Amino acid sequence: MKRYVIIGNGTAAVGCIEGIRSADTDGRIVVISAEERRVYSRPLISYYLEGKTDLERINYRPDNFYSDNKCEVLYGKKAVSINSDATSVELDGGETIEYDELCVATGSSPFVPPIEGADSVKSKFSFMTLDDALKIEKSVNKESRVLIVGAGLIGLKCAEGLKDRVKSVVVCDLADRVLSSILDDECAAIMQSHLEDNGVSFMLGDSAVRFEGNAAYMKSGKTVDFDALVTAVGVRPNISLVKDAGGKCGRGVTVDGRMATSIDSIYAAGDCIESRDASCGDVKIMALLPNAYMEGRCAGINMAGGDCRFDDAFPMNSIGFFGLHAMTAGSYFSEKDGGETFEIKKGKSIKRLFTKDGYLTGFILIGETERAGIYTSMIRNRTPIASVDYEILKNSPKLSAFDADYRRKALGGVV
Amino acid sequence: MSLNYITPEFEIKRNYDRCISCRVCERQCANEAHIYDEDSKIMLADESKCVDCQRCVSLCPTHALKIVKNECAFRENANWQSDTIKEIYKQASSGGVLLSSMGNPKPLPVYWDKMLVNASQVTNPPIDPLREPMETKVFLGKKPSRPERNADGSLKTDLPPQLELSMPVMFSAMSYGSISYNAHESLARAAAELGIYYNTGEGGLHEDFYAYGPNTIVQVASGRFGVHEGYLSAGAAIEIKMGQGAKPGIGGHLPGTKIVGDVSRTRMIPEGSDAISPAPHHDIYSIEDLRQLVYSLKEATQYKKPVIVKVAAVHNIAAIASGIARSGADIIAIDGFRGGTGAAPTRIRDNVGIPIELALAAVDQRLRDEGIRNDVSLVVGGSIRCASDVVKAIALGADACYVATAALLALGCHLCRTCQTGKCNWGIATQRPELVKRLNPNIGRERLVNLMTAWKHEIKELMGGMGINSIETLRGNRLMLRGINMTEKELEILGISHAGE
Amino acid sequence: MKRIFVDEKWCLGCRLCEYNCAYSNSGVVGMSKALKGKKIYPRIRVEEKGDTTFAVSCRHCEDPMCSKSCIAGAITKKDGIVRVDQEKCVGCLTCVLVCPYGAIAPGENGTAQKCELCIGNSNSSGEPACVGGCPNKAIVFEER
Amino acid sequence: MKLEGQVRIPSGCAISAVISKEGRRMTGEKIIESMIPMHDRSNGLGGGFAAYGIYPEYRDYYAFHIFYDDSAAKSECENFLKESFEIVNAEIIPIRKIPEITDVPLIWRYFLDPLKSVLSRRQLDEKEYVARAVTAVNTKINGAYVFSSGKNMGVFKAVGFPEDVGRFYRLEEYEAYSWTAHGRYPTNTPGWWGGAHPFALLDYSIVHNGEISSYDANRRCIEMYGYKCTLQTDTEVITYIADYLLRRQGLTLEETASVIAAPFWSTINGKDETERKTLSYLRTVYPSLLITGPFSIILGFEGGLMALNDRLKLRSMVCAEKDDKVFIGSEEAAIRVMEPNAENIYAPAGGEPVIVKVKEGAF
Repeated sequence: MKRYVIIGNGTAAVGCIEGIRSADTDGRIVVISAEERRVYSRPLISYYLEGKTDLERINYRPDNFYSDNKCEVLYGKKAVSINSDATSVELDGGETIEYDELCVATGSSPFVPPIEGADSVKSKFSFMTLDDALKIEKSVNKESRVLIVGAGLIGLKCAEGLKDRVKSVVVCDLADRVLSSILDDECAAIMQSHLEDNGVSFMLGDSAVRFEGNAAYMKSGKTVDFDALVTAVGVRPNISLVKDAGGKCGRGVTVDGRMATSIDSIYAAGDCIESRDASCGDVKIMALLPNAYMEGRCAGINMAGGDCRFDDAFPMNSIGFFGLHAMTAGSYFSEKDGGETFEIKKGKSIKRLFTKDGYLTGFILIGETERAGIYTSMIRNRTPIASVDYEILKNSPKLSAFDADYRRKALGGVV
Repeated sequence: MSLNYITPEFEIKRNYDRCISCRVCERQCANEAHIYDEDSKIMLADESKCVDCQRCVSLCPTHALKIVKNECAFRENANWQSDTIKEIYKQASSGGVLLSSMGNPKPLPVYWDKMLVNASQVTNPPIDPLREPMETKVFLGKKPSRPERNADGSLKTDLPPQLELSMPVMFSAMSYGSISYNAHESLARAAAELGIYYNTGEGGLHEDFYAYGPNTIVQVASGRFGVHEGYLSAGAAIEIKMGQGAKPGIGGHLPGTKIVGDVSRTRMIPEGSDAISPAPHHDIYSIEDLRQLVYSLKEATQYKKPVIVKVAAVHNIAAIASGIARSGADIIAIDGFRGGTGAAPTRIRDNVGIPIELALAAVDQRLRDEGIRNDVSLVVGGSIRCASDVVKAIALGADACYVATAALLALGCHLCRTCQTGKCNWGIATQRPELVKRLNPNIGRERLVNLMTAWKHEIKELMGGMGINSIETLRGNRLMLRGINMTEKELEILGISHAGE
Repeated sequence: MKRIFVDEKWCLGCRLCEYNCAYSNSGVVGMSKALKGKKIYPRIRVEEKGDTTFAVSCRHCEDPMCSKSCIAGAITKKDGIVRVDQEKCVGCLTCVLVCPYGAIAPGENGTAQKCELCIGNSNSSGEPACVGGCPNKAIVFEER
Repeated sequence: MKLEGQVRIPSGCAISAVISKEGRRMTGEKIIESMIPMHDRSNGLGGGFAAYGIYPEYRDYYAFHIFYDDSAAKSECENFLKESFEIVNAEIIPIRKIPEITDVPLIWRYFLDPLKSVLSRRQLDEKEYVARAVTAVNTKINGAYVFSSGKNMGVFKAVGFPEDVGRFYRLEEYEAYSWTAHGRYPTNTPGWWGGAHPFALLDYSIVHNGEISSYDANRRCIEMYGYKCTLQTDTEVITYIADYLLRRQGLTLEETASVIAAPFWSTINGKDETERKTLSYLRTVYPSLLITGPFSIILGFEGGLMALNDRLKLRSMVCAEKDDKVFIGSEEAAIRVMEPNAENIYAPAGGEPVIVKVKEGAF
């Protein structure tokens, strides 16, 4: 009977458990969970604040998930080191657990930049875990003024989640636009203006250089008074366990297409790894829930002796604020990089399709996001533009743009 | 000009409490009788375009629609009825011959409905078709007048070519062109599954349907469209069409708009050209000419295929049939004056020809009187509507029946009688691809098979009631029929007694 | 298992499937009452391109991308049927972003909805409503 | 009210028969007795017998038995016969006056020899010539009815119960190698002597129990070939069918049985190829001579008889043997009366012909 150990208890760990169990129903699975909670959906913490979910529904899997999958979960335990020679993991209590196959799914940690006077801020938070959300929930009220440092996905979802609970929300970011990692200037402007219309204030191209109690002194010379400070400038993959054990790492843990690290019998999955972006070829960290699950599952299958590859990851995001949805995927090549862009704009909605060398490489959709998965599949499958009716696709994603044979298989067959 | 205005025949009644403006009616009406008003978000109608085909009624998911006769009426007049008046208006404005489709709708006597079927009581037993074998198999073709024996005394079992039918019903001629590819496919597949035959009509045989050749009767009509050696050999039998019940004495006319693509290729005429079949075969001006054509076709097919001669039921039908029986034909098909059509001049359809019941009785008796009844089989058509019509026809003396209108109804036809417009909303009498696809042959085949299976059950029930367990002994068994509400003359022609006698 | 299959050869583009779907999932008895004056959010959609029309609904994939991608764990596949737990869905629409067939769309309240084969719908008649209502058997429910 | 011949009258019946395969002749006593236990199968409106081998001294002449309504009919008929035949002998058929039999017509017997000159002028087969004469008398001469026309055989029938009819005709005085008998239960009252059974043409005679459903199909078919069904009875049409198939079409008895009680197609399809082809041929060529509805018949002919049931066996009929004799009856009781020690009693299956032939040369 194989002994499987999974470090971490997030989405990648769930994927890993389900992957193992799809191939091996008997092996022993031990999950080392730092958080004293069963697995929940991290991205849902903002929805929790917003009231769209609750402490029950936020759970990522049903109550009987672990028992059904015959998993032993060690809650509140941290793995402190991996001894790859002894094939064991040492926990913070000193005990060791031996493994035949190990999956590192340690995720990432929020990055908190060192800013002068930060210690003087009493009410300051990260926005990563459910505990973070619960703490924020406890500390704010209808009169609170909230300053959020970071206008990325996490910062803005936090802003949306808090908006109706507090008096004001100000978001600042060093970048000159919101969602700078996934939107270009124009799209960001649309999103920003929509957020502003819904009561969120921005200070972009600006950053706090010093805190003093409940005041932030900005680079621009402005001062922001706040009652709560949320830092959401980014995350760092938790790679130290693998790195210390001698595993190869870049910014994230290096894995191959089977999610294997450079050390035998050690796999890694989720936000802690870096992988190749299939839409452009660059190796990067694509810390997204769907990827984490699929990486975990891939690792699990391989750990149980199966053969699975997951090497077509690329960035994609579906995110909405106050009813305006944005969907993005892949890479945006500018004209000087040899790319072509098709664009439709109408009021608050915008569509950008990016193509290069005869393939769709990425897109940005704001407002009209209907059936975006058809575009996504073209990136994933590397469908040649020449094989479809692009004129139809430009207007809207439709299966009628594909040839009849494809439709016959897709709609008349088992897929 | 207001003088040209003719009140629409129908009124589209929409129950607005039910209508959900889903626009299905609008999408389904090839006549564009339904209109969606974007501003008010409600459905409107242009009734002048409605032909009462009931497509919208059938598909409306909330049953919000009803097509009713327009109540706007001329002052009542038993002589000048509203149809007559409207026809005069139409002709006064157009100067043309009036066209219509399907069978004669006039209230002329339907003799099937004046004949009643016998059943066994006491003196002999009815037979339960669920418990006992009940045979409906029929062979059509010439029967030898004397058996011959081999040297060892055994019977020589060779027969002239015969058509074997699992039940005495066949689908009669409807050309590819007048009806759609999918309608033909439905008929062909159903015939094959049922062990009966369908008939190409005069439009040739589409290459896709050669596979159904063993269940196909190929027709040779006056236009000779689509006739070639391969075609003649492809079928199980060849039918020479001399006339059609709906329009005896005139030819056919399929407008160029229906001669598109495969239809043109199958007919072997250019796209867009009108397909005009002359009134007579120009090589048949007399009975001896017919004999020549019969034998030409037999020569062309090595005497392996029975030859059918189809004629319309006209006044002198008994003598005509006698002539045909002596022409070498194996089967005579007679089409009564109620027979359907894809298009016919209204006056002809409604006034020419005689009822099939009388024609059949006269022909059967005449051939018996001449002792040549077994030289030919008799097939009758022209509004065989149900199993009891079949049973009555067989009892009068037919070997089998031809059905077409009933088959079309099974395929979805609602008898709106506007086939000639080519805009059949049920995908039958049309060549417009978006309408043709409305008839899915998988459904069409199934419905035809269902219909014929149901008829077969009913035929067996009726036979069993009469104590007859094989269709052969029903044929010509006129004692099984009694007339009702008929004159002595009618009874005499039909060769049956009045009920109560 | 039985699935819904569509054959564009027989689709008439009448869109009855959309309305039958909306009705089946309305929970209301009486189609007029359920749909009159309302915008419908059918789980099957008809596409048109010239004379070609066909309906698209969830394929209930062997390996459903939507389920793997759902950030709320709201989409699961059981007994071959992929379903959305409307209680758990937060309307992020990641599933819309990943479904290769465009078969998932937000409903009236913003959560994701998709064809669940009409199972458990009070006014459905055993087979999916789109199938039962298709006048030309362009949509069938069968094993393949 | 319409009489026999003007309307079709269904009837129930009793039949019985005995034949000696050795050609030993038997008096009519036993066959008369056989009808007594089946008394209730008749209603007194018709009974009759056919006897083969009774006129050995006139074996070369056609024996015509004729009913006359009056002497005018008799002289008209005799004049007609003289045009076609030499009348070798003419006599009244001897009868016994009994109270059970009333309204007796004139009953005459003629032994006839076709006139060779007329025969050759009309270019007809002799039997066809005789058959046409019979049809002509029966259809054209009012008040005259030929009810027996074979050689060395005779039919005796009357309105009454069969056992009375047997006594009336003094059948104990005749000796035959084959006897058939019939008791009738018609469903209307006007008894007519000609309507009683057996029905005969030439040496074919039929006794029949049943009511066939194929009657008019059979009639309208057989009438094409010159027969005229003046009586509208099953027995008449079956006799003509037998005559047509056996004499004119030259079919064997077995083939004839396969036409009139044809096996079901499902049965035919299960046969080997030769038989299948033959049976299919017969059904295809003679569809209108298939007989459906209930019947049990005994066909008498020179030198034998054939018993046959409809293919569903809707009427009772049993057979038995004893020594050289074969017995057939609607009921076993009839057979037991004729031969208490009868053996091999069995009920033939529907459509299965029972053919008994007298040894060649013994009749």
